[in-house]
Parts: sequence; C-alpha cells; structure tokens
Amino acid sequence: MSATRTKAVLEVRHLTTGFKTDRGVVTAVDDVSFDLYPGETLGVVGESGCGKTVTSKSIMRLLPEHLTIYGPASEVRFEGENLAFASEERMRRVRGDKVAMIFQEPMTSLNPVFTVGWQLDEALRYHTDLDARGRRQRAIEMLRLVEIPEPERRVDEYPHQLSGGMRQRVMIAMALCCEPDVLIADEPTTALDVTIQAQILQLMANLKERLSTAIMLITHDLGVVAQVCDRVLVMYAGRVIESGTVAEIFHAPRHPYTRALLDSIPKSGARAHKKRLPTIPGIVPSLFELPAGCRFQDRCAYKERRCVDAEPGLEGALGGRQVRCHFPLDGGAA
Amino acid sequence: MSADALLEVRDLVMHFPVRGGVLNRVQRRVHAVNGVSFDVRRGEVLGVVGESGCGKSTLGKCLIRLLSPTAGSIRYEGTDLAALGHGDLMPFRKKMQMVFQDPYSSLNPRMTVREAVREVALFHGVVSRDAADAYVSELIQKVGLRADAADKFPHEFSGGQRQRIGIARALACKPDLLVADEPVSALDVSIQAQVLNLLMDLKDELGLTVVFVSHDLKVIEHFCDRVLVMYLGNVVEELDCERLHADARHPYTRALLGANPINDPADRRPLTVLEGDVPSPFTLPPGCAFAGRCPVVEPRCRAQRPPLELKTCGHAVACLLEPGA
Amino acid sequence: MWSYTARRLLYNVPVYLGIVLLLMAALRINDPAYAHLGKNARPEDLEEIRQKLGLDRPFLEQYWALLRDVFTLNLGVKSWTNEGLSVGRMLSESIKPSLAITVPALVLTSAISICIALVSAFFRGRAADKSLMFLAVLGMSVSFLVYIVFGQYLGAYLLTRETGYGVFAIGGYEPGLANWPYYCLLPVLISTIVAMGYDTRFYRAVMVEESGRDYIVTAKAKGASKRKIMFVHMLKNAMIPIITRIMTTLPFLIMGSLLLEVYFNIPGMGRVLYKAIQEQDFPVVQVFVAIFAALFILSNILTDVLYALVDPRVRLS
Amino acid sequence: WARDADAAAGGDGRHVLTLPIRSAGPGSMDPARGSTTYDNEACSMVYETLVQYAYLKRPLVLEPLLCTAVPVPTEDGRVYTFELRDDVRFHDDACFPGGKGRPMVAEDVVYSWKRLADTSIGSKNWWLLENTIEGFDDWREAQNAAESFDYDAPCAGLRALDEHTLEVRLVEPVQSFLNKLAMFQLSVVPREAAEAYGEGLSRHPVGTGPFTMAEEDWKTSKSLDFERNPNYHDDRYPSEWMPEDEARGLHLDAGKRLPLADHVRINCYVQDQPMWLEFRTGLLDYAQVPAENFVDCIRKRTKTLKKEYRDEGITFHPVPLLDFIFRGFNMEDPVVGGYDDRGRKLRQAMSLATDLKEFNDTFYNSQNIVYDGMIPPGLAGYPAGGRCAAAYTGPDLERARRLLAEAGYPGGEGLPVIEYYTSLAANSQEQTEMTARQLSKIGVRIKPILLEFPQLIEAINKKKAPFFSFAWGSDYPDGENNLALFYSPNVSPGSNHYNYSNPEYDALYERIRSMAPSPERDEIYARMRDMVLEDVAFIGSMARTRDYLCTPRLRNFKPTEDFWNWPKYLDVGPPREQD
Amino acid sequence: MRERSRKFLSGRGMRKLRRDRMAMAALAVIGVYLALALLVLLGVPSEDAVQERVAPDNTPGFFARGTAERRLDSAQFHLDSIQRSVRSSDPAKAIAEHRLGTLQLVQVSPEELESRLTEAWRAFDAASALEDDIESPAATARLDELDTAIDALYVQPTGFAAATRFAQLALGTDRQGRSILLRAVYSAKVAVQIGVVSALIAVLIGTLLGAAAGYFGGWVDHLVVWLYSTFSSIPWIVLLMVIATVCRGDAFAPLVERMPLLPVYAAFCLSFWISPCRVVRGEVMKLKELEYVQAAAAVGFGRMRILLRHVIPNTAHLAFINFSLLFIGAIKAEVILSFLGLGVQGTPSWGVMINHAKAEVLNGFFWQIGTATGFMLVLVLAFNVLSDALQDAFDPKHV
Ligand SMILES: Nc1ncnc2c1ncn2[C@@H]1O[C@H](COP(=O)(O)OP(=O)(O)OP(=O)(O)O)[C@@H](O)[C@H]1O
Ligand SMILES: Nc1ncnc2c1ncn2[C@@H]1O[C@H](COP(=O)(O)OP(=O)(O)OP(=O)(O)O)[C@@H](O)[C@H]1O
Ligand SMILES: [Mg+2]
Ligand SMILES: [Mg+2]
Repeated sequence: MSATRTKAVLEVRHLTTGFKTDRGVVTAVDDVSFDLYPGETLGVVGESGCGKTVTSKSIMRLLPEHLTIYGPASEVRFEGENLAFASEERMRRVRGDKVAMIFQEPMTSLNPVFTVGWQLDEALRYHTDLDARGRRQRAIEMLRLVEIPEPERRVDEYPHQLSGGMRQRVMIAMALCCEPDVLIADEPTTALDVTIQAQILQLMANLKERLSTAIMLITHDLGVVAQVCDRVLVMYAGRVIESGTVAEIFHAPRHPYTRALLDSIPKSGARAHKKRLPTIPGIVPSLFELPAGCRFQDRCAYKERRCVDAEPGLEGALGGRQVRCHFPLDGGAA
Repeated sequence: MSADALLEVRDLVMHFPVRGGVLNRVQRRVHAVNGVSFDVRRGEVLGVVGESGCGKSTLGKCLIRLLSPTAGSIRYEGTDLAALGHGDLMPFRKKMQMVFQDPYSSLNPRMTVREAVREVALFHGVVSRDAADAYVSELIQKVGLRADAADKFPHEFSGGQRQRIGIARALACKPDLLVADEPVSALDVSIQAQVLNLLMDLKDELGLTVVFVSHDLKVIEHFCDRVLVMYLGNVVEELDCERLHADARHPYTRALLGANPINDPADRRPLTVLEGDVPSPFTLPPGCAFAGRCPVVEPRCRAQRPPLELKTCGHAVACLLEPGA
Repeated sequence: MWSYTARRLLYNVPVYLGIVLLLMAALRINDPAYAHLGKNARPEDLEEIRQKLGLDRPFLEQYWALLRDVFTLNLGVKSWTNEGLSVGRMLSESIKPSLAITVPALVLTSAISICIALVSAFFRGRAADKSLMFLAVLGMSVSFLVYIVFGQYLGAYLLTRETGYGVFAIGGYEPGLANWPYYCLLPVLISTIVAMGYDTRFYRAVMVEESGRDYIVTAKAKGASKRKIMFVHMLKNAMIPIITRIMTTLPFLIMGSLLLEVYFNIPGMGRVLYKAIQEQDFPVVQVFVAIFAALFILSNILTDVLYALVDPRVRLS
Repeated sequence: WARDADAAAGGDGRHVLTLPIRSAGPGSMDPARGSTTYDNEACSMVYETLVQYAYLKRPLVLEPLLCTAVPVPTEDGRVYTFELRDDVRFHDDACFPGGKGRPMVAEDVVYSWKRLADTSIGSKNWWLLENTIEGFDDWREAQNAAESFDYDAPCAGLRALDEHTLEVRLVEPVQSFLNKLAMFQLSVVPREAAEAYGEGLSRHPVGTGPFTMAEEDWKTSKSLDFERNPNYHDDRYPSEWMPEDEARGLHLDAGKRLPLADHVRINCYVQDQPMWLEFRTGLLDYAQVPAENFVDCIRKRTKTLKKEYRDEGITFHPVPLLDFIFRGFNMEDPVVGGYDDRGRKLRQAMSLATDLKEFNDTFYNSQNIVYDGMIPPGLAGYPAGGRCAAAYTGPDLERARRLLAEAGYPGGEGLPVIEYYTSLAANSQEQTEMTARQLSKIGVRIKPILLEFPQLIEAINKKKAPFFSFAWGSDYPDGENNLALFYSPNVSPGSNHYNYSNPEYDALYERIRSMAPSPERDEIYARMRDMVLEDVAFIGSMARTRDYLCTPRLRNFKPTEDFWNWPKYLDVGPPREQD
Repeated sequence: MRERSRKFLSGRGMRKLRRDRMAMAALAVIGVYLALALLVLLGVPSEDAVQERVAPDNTPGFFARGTAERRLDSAQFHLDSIQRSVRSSDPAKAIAEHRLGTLQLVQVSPEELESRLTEAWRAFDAASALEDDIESPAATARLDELDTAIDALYVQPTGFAAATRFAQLALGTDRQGRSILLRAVYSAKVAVQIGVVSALIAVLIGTLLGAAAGYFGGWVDHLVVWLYSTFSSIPWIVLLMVIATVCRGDAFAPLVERMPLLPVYAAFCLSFWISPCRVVRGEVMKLKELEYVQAAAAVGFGRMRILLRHVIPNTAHLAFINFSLLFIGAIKAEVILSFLGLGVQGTPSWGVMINHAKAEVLNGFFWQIGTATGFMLVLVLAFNVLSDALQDAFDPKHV
C-alpha cells in the first residue's frame, strides 16, 4: 500500500500540546507526527488519557484557547498550509469544510433546541453557496446517505426524538455534508451498542469508499481497529509509541505495550475459556510526574537499565513502521 | 427445575411507572423486564448479555431485591424473595451482594475504603468490632489493593481500583451469590483484564455463585458457564457458553455475534448490520420484540410472541422460526 | 397542553388553601380591633368593632368567607382603615403606579444584564470579565436603602437645583406616557442598578455553563464563528434559566417596591400593602396576598408552558 | 420631559396652593368616622363647624362660622341657642335633587350630631358628646338597641327650634362645650349625602366648606386635590389681627371673600426626605422642618433662619403645640405602681434621673419646651416658667439615688428590669437607648419593647405596660382636657392610661368641669397638677414646637396646629411691597 | 473525625479554593470580622461603651473640624453641660465626677472653673455674634480662641485615655454623641450573629427537609413541596411583618426576652430555608439514583441511616454555598428590616445605623451612613467573593 501512495492530505509534525493547569503546565500530547492519506483509515489506539482526544482536537484547534499551548515546532499541514498557528478566521473556514469531526457522545453533541435540519443547514450555510431550498435538499440527501429512514420527516425533528444511533448518524451526516477531505472520528461508537456500532462502522466504510475521505478513527476497541483500519498509531502517555499497518501491529507488535494490550483482550473460542488473562501491571504515569526514561518502564516486563536512563526515540520512517523502544520485540503473533 | 438451583426465577416482570403530570400519577410504564424465567445453579457463573437498555441491570437488581418486581417469583433456596418485606429480607441481604456497573458512582465519595467496607461487615456481624480492621485489610489485599489503600478516599483511585473496592465491599459480608452488573464495561481493555482475572480468582477461592451481566460477548464468553441473551426485557436465548459460537440460533444472538468485531485484521468480514432501531420500552410490540430488526422476519412474528422453548438440553430459544427439539 | 395547565391548576389548589390559611391565622394572632381605635377608644367600641369586622365569628367561618370572596372575585369588600374604599378600588388605583416602575425596571435590568453577561462570558477569564464581575459584586454589596437615599438626593434634587430644570421628579406619580420619564425613570434606574448585580452574575453563570457543553464544540467544528455560537447556540439554550428567572420575578412586580414607593411618593401596591399590614387592615392584606399567590402559581405554570416553547425536549403531557 | 421647577405649580393664572401632609394622608373624610389630625386637616377643607377660632388672634378666641354669633348660655350655663346663618349652602352634588346644593338648616346640625351616636356607621367620636347633652345618652342607648336607628326620633336636649335656630340643653354647665363645637367631628353633614353614600361618604365629602373635593381627586396615600367652592357663603378675611402680623403683611387681604386660592393640592409624604427636597426645589408652598434637617436651615442657638434661606425669601414660623409628651407609669403595677413609699419613691427617683434637656437637644434640636406637669404651655395651669416646685425634675442623680435607696432598691439592687413600652416611630429606638442610658446611671434597668402604635395602645389598655412613652395632644385649648387624663372613671381602657386613682383629685375634677375660667379655677388646676406631680404618675413633660418654613410666594401664612381650617386664608402670588 | 476533616480539606474542591487568591483574601477579611465579633463578645467594646456619649453630637470623623456652625454648637454643648455641673447643688462633687467619654474636667475649685467658664462663654458670645458671617475666614480666629478656652476646661487625656479617645472620635459621633466607630465595630457582632444563626438554621432546616423530601419521595416530598410552595407564594414583606408581629405577641414573650434577636432570626429563617431546601432536594434526587446509595440499600441499611450517612454528607458543598449566600442575604435584609422598624432592637447594628443616619445625609453628615455602609460592604463583598469561589471550587465541570 505504501508504495502507491498519493500525496498526504494531512501532515502532522511534532505536534505538542500543553495545558495550563493550577499545578503548572502539562504536556498532554508530546511530539506526535503522522500523515493521513486520502481514502485511508488511520486507527489511533491507546489507554484512556493517553492523548488521543487532545491530538484530534489540536488538529481542529478546538481546545480552549486561553488554556492551551502548542509547541513552537508543531505543524498541522493541510494541503501545505500549517493550521497549528493559523488565524481563527482561517480555521473557521477549514473546520467543517475541509476537516470535519465526529464526537464520542452522540447524546450531548447535538444542540437540543434546534432541529436536526437546522443543524445540518448551519454547516452548509457556512461553507456552500446553496440557497435555503438547496441546503434543505442537501440535508435530506445527507440523512438518506447515512441511512436514516424517512429523512424528510426526521429533518424537522429535534435530537431528543432520535435514538442514540440515529443521533450519531446525524453527527456523521453533519460532518460529511460539506464533503471534507479529512474526517476525524473520536470514539464514534463507544457509547453505542455492538449492533448499532456495526451500522456506524459500515456506514463509515461506505463513505470512505464513495468520497475517498481520509479518516482518523480513534477508538478503544481493538476489534474495530482490526476490522476497519488501514494503519494504526499506538499512543501511550502523550507519545506515539508504535505505528504500522494493521496487520503489522496485530500480528507483529514490536512495543511491549502494544503486545500487552493485544494480549489482554478476552479471546473467544474454547481454548481461551476460563483462562486468566494476561494483564499490564501498574498504572499509567501521571503527566505531572513522568519518569526520565521510557514512559512505559514501570509496567514493562522487559525493563532494563537503559529504559530508566534514556527515553527511546521513535525509530523508523514516518508513514512506515515505527516503534519507540530500546528493545523492540521482533514480532510474532500475539 | 433442578435440585442444585440456588435461585429459581419465574415469570419475573418489572415495570417502572413513569410518573408525571400534575398529580404525579403514573402516566406510562417502562417495560424493563417482561416475564423472565431461569435458574441459577449453585457455583456456576451465569452470563447475561443484551444491548444497553434491554433490562439487564434491572434484572440484576431484582435478583437481590433492590427492586420489588412487579410480578413473578424469585426463589432463593426455596424462599420467595419477591414476597418478603424489608425486615424479612435482612437474612438474605447477607447472602447476596451486587457489584455495580459504574465504578465512579458506586462508592460514597465521603467515605474511606475502610469505612465503606467495615460498615458492611459490622452491620452483618461478620466480624467483631475489634477484628474489623484486620478483616478489612485482608479483604482489600485479597482484591489486589495495597493495605494502605484502606484509608484513602475513592477519588484517589483509578477506575479499575474502584471497581475492586466495589467488589471488596460486596464480599465483605461473605455472600453466596454475587450479581456483577457490567463490572468491566466502563473500563479500558487493559484494566478490564485485571478485574476479570480477579473475579475469576475470587469465584474459585470462595465458591461464589455469580450472575455476570455484560453487553460484551467476548467477556461473557471468556468468563461464564451459561449465558442468557436478552432483548428488550425478554430472554431470547439461553445456552452454554462453550456452544455459543456454534449453536446460537436466535437471529439476535447471531446478529450480536456477527456485529462483534474480531480482533484480527486478517479475518475481516462484513459485520452483520441490522436494519432499524430498538423499539421503545414504553410500548411493546404485540409480537416478537425483535421482529422490527430481524433479518429473517416473517409476518407471523409480528403477531405472536414466541415462547422460550427448550431446544436441546440446556439450550432454549425464543423464536418462532426455530423448530423445537 | 390545556389539560396540563388545568391539572397544574388543580394541583395548586392545596397550596393556595394553605397560603390563605397561614395568612389568616397569622393575622389573627394579635387583636386587630385595636388598630381601629383612636386615642379615645372605649371597651364597648372594641366589641362593636369586632362584631362589625366579623372577628367574633368562628375562624373557619371567616376562612370560608374569605375563600368565597377570592373565588368569586369579590373585590367589593371594604377596607377597614381606608373608610369607604373597596379593596378592588385600592387594587386598581395602586397597581398602575407599581407596574409603571417595576415592569420597565425588569425589562431594563434583564436587557442590560443579559448583554453584560454575554459580554462577560464572551471574554471569560479576561480582565474585562473580571472587572465587570467585580463591579457587579460591589454593586450588590451596598444596601438598597443607601442607593435610594443618594439616588434621590443626587438625581432628583441636586440636578434640579443646579440646573434649575427638573429632569427627574423628587416624588409623585402622574399617569400617562408623557409623564413617565419625569416621575418614573429615576426610580426605575435606581432599581435597575440595584438588581443588575444579581442578574448579571446569574446570567453569566448560565452562559458559562452552556458554553462548556458538547454541542458548542460541535458547532465550532462545523465552522461557526464565536459570535454565532454565543448568540445563536448558547443564547437559545440559556433562555430556559433566563425565562425561569424572569418568570419567577413577575408576580413580585405587582407588589411594587415598598422602598422606592415610599421615597418617591408613588402610590403603589407596596405602600398600600405595607400600610395595610401595619394597620392590620385584613381585607386588603388578604385579598392582595391571595391575588399575589394566585399570580405566583399562574406564573409558575406559565413558566412551564414557556419552557416547552423554548425547549423542544420538554413535553407537556 | 424635564420640567421647570416653577411651572409645576400651575402657571395659568389660577392660584394653586401645594401643601404637605406628613403621613399617608387621612383615613376618612367623614367627620363622624375621622379622628386623626390628618382626618382633621382634610375635613376642615370641606366641612364647617358652628364656630371656629379666629385666624390671626392669639391666644385663641372663638368666633362664629356657621352661626351668626358665638352664643352665650343661659344663666345656669346649660342652655345654648344658636342662630344659624341663612346664606349657607351645601356643595353641589349628585345626592341633591338637580345636583344643586340646598341651603343648610338647623335640622342638619341635629342630624350631624346624632350621627356621632350611631354605632352602626362606625362613629369614633361619641366621646365628644358623651354625658353632655340632656337626654342624648339615653336617646343613643335606645336608638342603638332598636331595630333601626331612627334619626327622626326627638331628643330633648338637641332641638331645631326653626330653620335657623338650634337649641342645646346640657346636663350640666360643661365648660369645654363651646371648644368642642369648633372640632371638625361636629361639622355639619347633609343627610342626603350620608344616606346616599353610606360608608362612601368617607371618600366623597359633601359639606359647606370653602373647598370641594371630587372622589377621584383623592389619590390614596399620594395626594388630595381641592377646588374652590363657587357657592361658598360670605366669609371674609379677618380684619382684626395681632400687631406683629402687620410686619408680614397678614392684614393686607382684610375683608376679601374667602377662600383666596382657587385650588389646593395636599401631597402625602410618608418619608421626610422627599417632602424636604420638594420644598427645597420650590414645589411645596410650606413645609414642616424635619428634625434631621433642622440644623441645615436654622441656627440652633438663636433659632433663626440661616442666611441662604432668608436670601431665597423663605420665612420661618415656629408653632408651639398643645403637647404633653411624657413617660407614664401604670399605677396598678406591682413594682412601679402604688401610692406607698416604695412605688412612689421609685418613680420619683426615675423622674429625677431623667434628663429631658438631653432628649430635647438631641432629638428635637432644643426646640421643645420642657415643663413640669401635664398642662401644655399657654393654658391655665401651666406653671410659671414651666417649672413647678412640686415636680421631681431631673437630672439630679444624687437625689435620685437617695430616693431609690429609700424605696428599698439601693443602687438598683433588688429592682427587677422594668419593661418600657414605646411605639415604633422615626427615632423612638434611639430615644429608648437614651432613656436606658440615663436610668442606668442610678441603677434602674429597663427593657424596651417597641410596638406598632395599635399594639402599644392595646398593651396600655390591657394595663400590661408598667412604664410607657406616650403623648397627648390637646383636643381643645383648655387644661381640663389634660386633667381628665387622671380622672379615675377614665382608667384603662379609657384615657387614664396611668390608672391613676385619687378620690380627692376626682372630686376636684368634677368641680372644674363646669367651672367658668376664673383665678379660682386656675388655682384648682394647679392643685390638681401638683397632686399628680407628687405621685409621679408620669415623667414629663415636653411640648413640641413645629417649625414651619414658608416660601416667599405663599401669602397670609400663620400656621397653627390647634385648628386646621386656615388654608382658606392662604394665597399665592409674588411678594407684596409693604407700606 | 479529624482524619475525615483532614481529608475533606485536602480534597479537590478545597485544594482549588486554597489556590484562589481572592478567596483567601476574602477569608482573611471574614476572619477579621469574626475576630471583631469575638472581641465584642469578650466585652470590647462593652455594651455600655457603645451607648456612652463621648463627644457633642454629630462630630465629623477623621478629626475634621466641621463647619463653623457645628463648632459653635459643639462649644455650646460643652459649656452648657459644664455649666450645669458647676451650678448643681454640690459643685465640687459634680466637677470631680463630670465626664465626657475619657475627658475629665480640670480639677480646680468651682470658683476657678466658673471664671474659666465665663471666659469661654464670652468667647462663645463673641463668635456667635457674628451670625451670618460665621463662615468667614475672620471668624476662624475667634472660633479657635473659643476652642482653646474650652480645651482649658478639660484635662487633656494622655496615654491609654488619649488612644481611646482617638479611636472613639476617629469616625465621628452620631447625634447622641456616641462613637460611630465603636458602634460599627460592635455591630459586627450583631451582623455575624444574625448572619450565622439565621443562615445556619435555614441551611439546616432546608437541608434536612430537602433531603428527606428528595430521598423518601411520596407524601414526605409532597408535604415539603407544599410547604415551600406555600411559603414562597407569600410575599416576603408580608411574611416578615407577620412574623415580627407574631413574635411580639404574648405567646413568644418569654423566649424573646431571653433572645432579643429571635424575631429577626425567625423572620430570616422562615424565608431563607426555601432555597437550600429546593437545591438539596434536587441534588438528593440525583444522588438517590447513584449506585453507592443503592449499594448501601443492598447491604440492608435502614433508610434513615442511608439518608444521614450516605446522602446528606454528600450535599455538604451545597450547604457551604447556601450558607454564604444566605449570610449575605441576612446582613442586607437586616437594613430593610430596620427600615421597617422590625429589626434589631436595643443594640447597634449596621441596619440600625444606616436607618438612623439616612436623613442626616442631606445635611452633609455622612459619617454614620458611610461607616455602616463601608463595614457592611467589605463583609458582604468578602462573602460574595468567597461564595463565588466556593461555587467554582465545588463545581466539577469547572477547571
Ligand atoms: N483542558 C485540559 N486541561 C488539562 N488537562 C487536560 C485537558 N484536556 C485533557 N487533559 C489531559 O490530557 C490528557 C489526555 O487526554 P485525552 O482526552 O486526550 O485522553 P484520551 O486518550 O482521549 O482518553 P479517553 O480514551 O478517556 O478519551 C489527560 O491526562 C487529560 O487529563
Ligand atoms: N428507575 C427506573 N425508572 C424508570 N425506568 C427505568 C428505571 N431503571 C431502568 N429503567 C428503564 O428500564 C430499561 C432497562 O434498564 P436497565 O438499566 O435494566 O438496562 P441495562 O440492560 O442494564 O442497560 P445498560 O447496558 O445501559 O446498563 C431501560 O429502558 C431504562 O430506561
Ligand atoms: Mg477521548
Ligand atoms: Mg445496566
């Protein structure tokens, strides 16, 4: 796949995001770099709190301005333009039009006092020249696209009249109505049922196909990653620790954390039944008291002196296989 | 049904009245559990799956009589709990405990771990006042926390640790039956594994009977002996876990299995996608509750409610399209 | 919705009966007959007055009589101390001046405070926000009485004396729109200043709360400008608490503002009621409170109905 | 919208007076039901009595108003015959046929007085005529007991001999009778109006007076508007005056038809601040100086107006009131009451500990007259120089402590805390604080209880208040009115709030009731006064002075609070050159 | 218990609060007021001291001289009162005992004093003869002479007496010649008392009723809701006046005697309990659904135990916030209550001071109203700031 790559639509380089807190500045995302190509799905996985959401919101510049500090070397290149320090005015034109986002909570992410149609219409109003009728037509079309039954009726309903799955589909419709080049989906199915989750994933896959959108899919569920992603970025405590194609990550994880993560998923089949699951001991270090060396050192089964002394660099070419470990595993199925 | 049944549940119905309006009268009812029957055998782990809102927690709470069921019976070693009042329940309270779904809201933020656990043990007279501290420390260590955690407040713990505290509290009165209501669904995979391991260890060690509620088939499959599959307040299928993949018959169970993404990028298959949405629990359809989304629905499904019929030994299905055993 | 309203009304009947009961009981703790005696009162007169006022009747009978008067809207009952005046007439005479002050004051206060709150929430955390909020708190910390005393002195007296030209009346009230600014504007301004602190802070809190909601981020992700977000997305959601606040103050409008009315010599409800309580003029107190309570209950119901209009999630069933 | 301060007073050539009333206004404008000064102020604009006090003469002298002459009683002092004027008409009002006011006749007077006897209309003023007119008390009993009150039933002592002659027979020669006739409660009310309006008469006055008031012109607790009565009988500005009046030009309008003003507006002020500010901006023609603003305009030491006010042409008129401000004791109280040494000496000690001058200086800008006894300055019975040897006048702490010890409470030891009842008025709380401070100097502790005025009256009438603060304004200028306060048949709930009971005193009182003014009577007044002073039934006394300020445009201003029908003499206009 | 409070203080909310500099300043201010209140409770200044006349009436603050008029009036007061002493039946004794605050007459023979007094009167007459020219610069010299003559009549205080006098006169005197500063300080006690007692009781009643209503639901809830609906639909002023009159009646006389502030407390408590009750009821209805409450029920605890141990403690932050809001409410409402004549009686309070002084402002005498308003403003401001900070600190959404 990597051989036939077109140009990346989104290039993230050295993205570093810090927050001003009452206990000082914390760096929630530390030197994250990756590329996103049209028509591909990039999975981002990692333990809770490792900086997935912050990464995505940094790209969209949706974090509270007065509390957020971007590292000076941060670059979020969209079609060659660095958005990390672009003006708010410019960002407004990019958001929703070129880069769109879906959030985790379908229940609260829609404005409860406006109709679905109005909210779809809003995005179109900002980014297209369509007239009111045209926009409405488009809204209905989008709802149909995300497989909402009776879109003509639903368009005039309020969010609370829709089920969770439908709301999430409306969110997707809203994100896609301006046909963005990049779609960032931050845990779009975590709040939903497996059966509904299947619907949504299916939908996203179809859309990717049709519009060749680049998708960045953030999720906890490794099963989802396995099923829909092309490439995977594994994060730990604000850092990218491993990246590669799905197959590489699942079949030959090189970072001990990735490996341990894959191991701790309950397996189906009689072989695994009632066996103790391998677990990762310890907890994620607090962002306030990060260790000097490797951030995973305390929980790592392969820890050595070097891991305490120096933090490993991210080895490998950007866009290819990368791993941040002094003693990477040499693969083998998990 | 069988002699070793610890709990026999028959035709359990739980309707929540939704009050509203001026006179605060019941305006409609949420049909959370609609006539469910099953047994829990001594020493087994019974899994309950189903999508959110299908009544799993309600069922669990009814089992330990946190809720008074609208109808039906729950026989615990022969005594019908559903018929007992607050006072008469007291001896049973000691025997049944529950681990709650949400690790964040299930602990009193103003009580230290020690206080929370001690309170339960003392209340049921499991230990004497003098021995209580030692007992609490032991229990805390048993669930895998350090002894010095006892004097901390819940907010000082991570989600997985909190869930352990919840388990410790449930075990403090040495119950026979533990209802674990989605103890891992709020947790990360890496922590989920820790809690599952813990539960497994404890079950073996203490000989508990566990009713394990979850919506994650992977977890159920891993942990349980038998599984009840619920859909909108009804049990639609009941079978042994081991035969789940192979024998599941009900279209919903199959859909669940099919929608469950497999952790293997090499094994990519299209996920089973159901049309439509879950019907409202306020007004149940007259026929099969799943009819609206069923891929193989027939007209009679919409008219007639399928009973849960035993197909083979230990395998019951509620589907009109499934021929009997 | 109508049946909803009707049922809400029904539900409030016991509340209403309670208010009237409480009030009647409280008013009868001290013998009101004395309130009617000049300095030359004689014991026979006392008896006569009791009889005349119906105070010798059993309590429940009096209670029943009052309820009947209220429910049949019998406003013809006579005041005890304002001889020859019916309560209805006192009501109709005093309600206009009261409303002439309180309604504009409410409108002005709400409008200004919502604006300030929006500005403040917009610049949340910055110097403008902080200083506005500090001013609001500072304003709230001074007594109403002090505002009035100084307001009248500076605004009405000194201004007139220094310019020879009466911008604001020192006191009094004349009906008519043309007279309104002269007589009412100053009291309205004063009460606006007093109330603004509270309202601004309340509304700001509401806005800040709303600004933290998920849908705001969604709107931003769509490319909405900050202004659009504030004035379209946030404001409509914030309308609910705003409506509640305004609606709950509505019934108090008819009670007027005693202090303002006393100082600005405005013959409004506040003064009438105050005097009536002082002089134990039961018919007046009872009817006024009964009406107030009724308005209070009605405004509560109306609030719910308005909710439903603003917030599609609320369904009245 | 802004207004010129002068324009507000009405610049269209009509003479408009704007006057203040320091309260929420009258309660009732029906003479039978009204009782307060404010009722008096309002009623006097519209109603008239048989006699009135001469406007400019001091001391007060009665002169005829609705009658042709002040009657002289028969030899035995019991029969009065009034010749009524024949040019008096009632106001035009809808209650009369054709809306034209009819002439007033003697029967109207009879009817009006009988109304005071009618309990069904809520008359508050029967006490004025009680035990005065022959057969009237029995007549009242009978009528009130009867099915319906029959005004036409004859009463022996009160008869209209013909249209313009009224005969009144008294039970005994009651000296105060003529004085009472000048009180507004005995005004003449037309039967038609009383019957047509019933209780509504309170707000719809129909009288014979110089002004009329339409019902809608009474804006409750805000203002009352009076219009000149076009049919007013021939009443003239007095042509007799005191010498000092000339300097102020009070004589210039002598002989002019009254009323002089076309329109009178009376504004009601509950708070002093707006009244004062309005006066200062020229919106009011006169104002009483609020205590708080006194030092702003008047030199406390010399009691003269400050220059800036004089420069504006404002004049200053202190008006002494017939006031009796005191702190009373309940003589039946087990601690402070009693006529034995214990109680009496305690009261004497308390009286000696009280420094009224400090009250006067602090709260009344030294404007009050501090005096001994109960008879206010200017009346017979007032001690020369206000001081009286029999009085225990403070402050004399030495003597007070001695007497307290003699009473059995050395240094206040053994004396329970005394409850001090007082009404909730402007500065009453501050006053109680001062009282407490002064009494504490000799070891007497008081506990203030501040009540609304009705509750205070109730407490006193129920004899609950051992020590209370109160005031009595004379109903008519005769010391007898105040001496009656200690007459034992008047004990609580009557006007004898002290429940003072002294048979010797009672006997003397009964004697003076029918005595004509004479040195002998004055001597008895003094004796009665000294008896009460020795028993210290009260600690006293003070008489207020009301300070009036008058704008230069108001003419003929000679304020008094003894009677209230004087606005008819007032006029507005540019200041006149004096010759 | 100590452990618990330690944990509470180290909790997230408290940590956030401690980091808020404004809040800490506010707390310090409140601490100062509490200290003042405590001082007053300990008898400094004493009840008598605040009633004592220390100077002529309406002396301006900051030792300003005041207008010539006022100086003359004060002089007259001094001379008058000394003259009365000298002319009394036992002049020697009177001279020895004559006091004006810390000022004492010079201890000379009555004749000597009489002659000095005559001297002073002469100066007084000379000055007051100026009449309308009294404000002219020429008059100043005469007034100064007069002041010297009066000073000669008193022993000038030194040491502690001088300091006391300085404090007494620092903010002037009221019209009874009482020290405004002392009275304002003394009022801190009343304010704290009223604020603390009525806010505490209201919060207590509100919390208990609200929690019971929210937790038990059913008829308890109906009753409580009925109760507060009823109370809140009676206008505030009516409620206040009715309560005040009821408290003055016979039924409560013995109680009121022992606790003179009872009517004020009652008036505030009865109208203040509603808002904490509402808030707590709502919160408890939310808490009730939380699983730890259900867990407690699963253990078999009684409902009372759950309510008291598991539910109410978790509404503590609401109690805090409500307390500070009601405290402000009480202090501010006390002014209005005083205006209506229903307020504090017998002892000074800011409300009483403002009410007494409100008309004097027109004479340019604003010391009293200024002082009382200032004292009140600072305390209320501090509480406002604190309650804001509390709200922020305990709001989980707030970062
Ligand atoms: N506004 C903020 N101020 C301070 N810290 C923040 C802020 N937002 C996020 N963080 C911190 O940044 C880190 C990363 O958070 P982030 O939300 O990106 O995690 P995540 O990987 O999305 O977790 P989850 O899977 O739970 O959504 C966390 O430790 C979080 O506490
Ligand atoms: N106390 C209650 N009052 C009213 N309705 C309730 C109540 N508790 C639960 N329900 C309703 O009953 C139905 C079943 O709820 P339940 O909590 O048992 O579902 P669940 O299967 O546990 O879901 P989840 O997986 O989300 O925990 C839902 O529709 C829920 O809204
Ligand atoms: Mg996230
Ligand atoms: Mg559940």
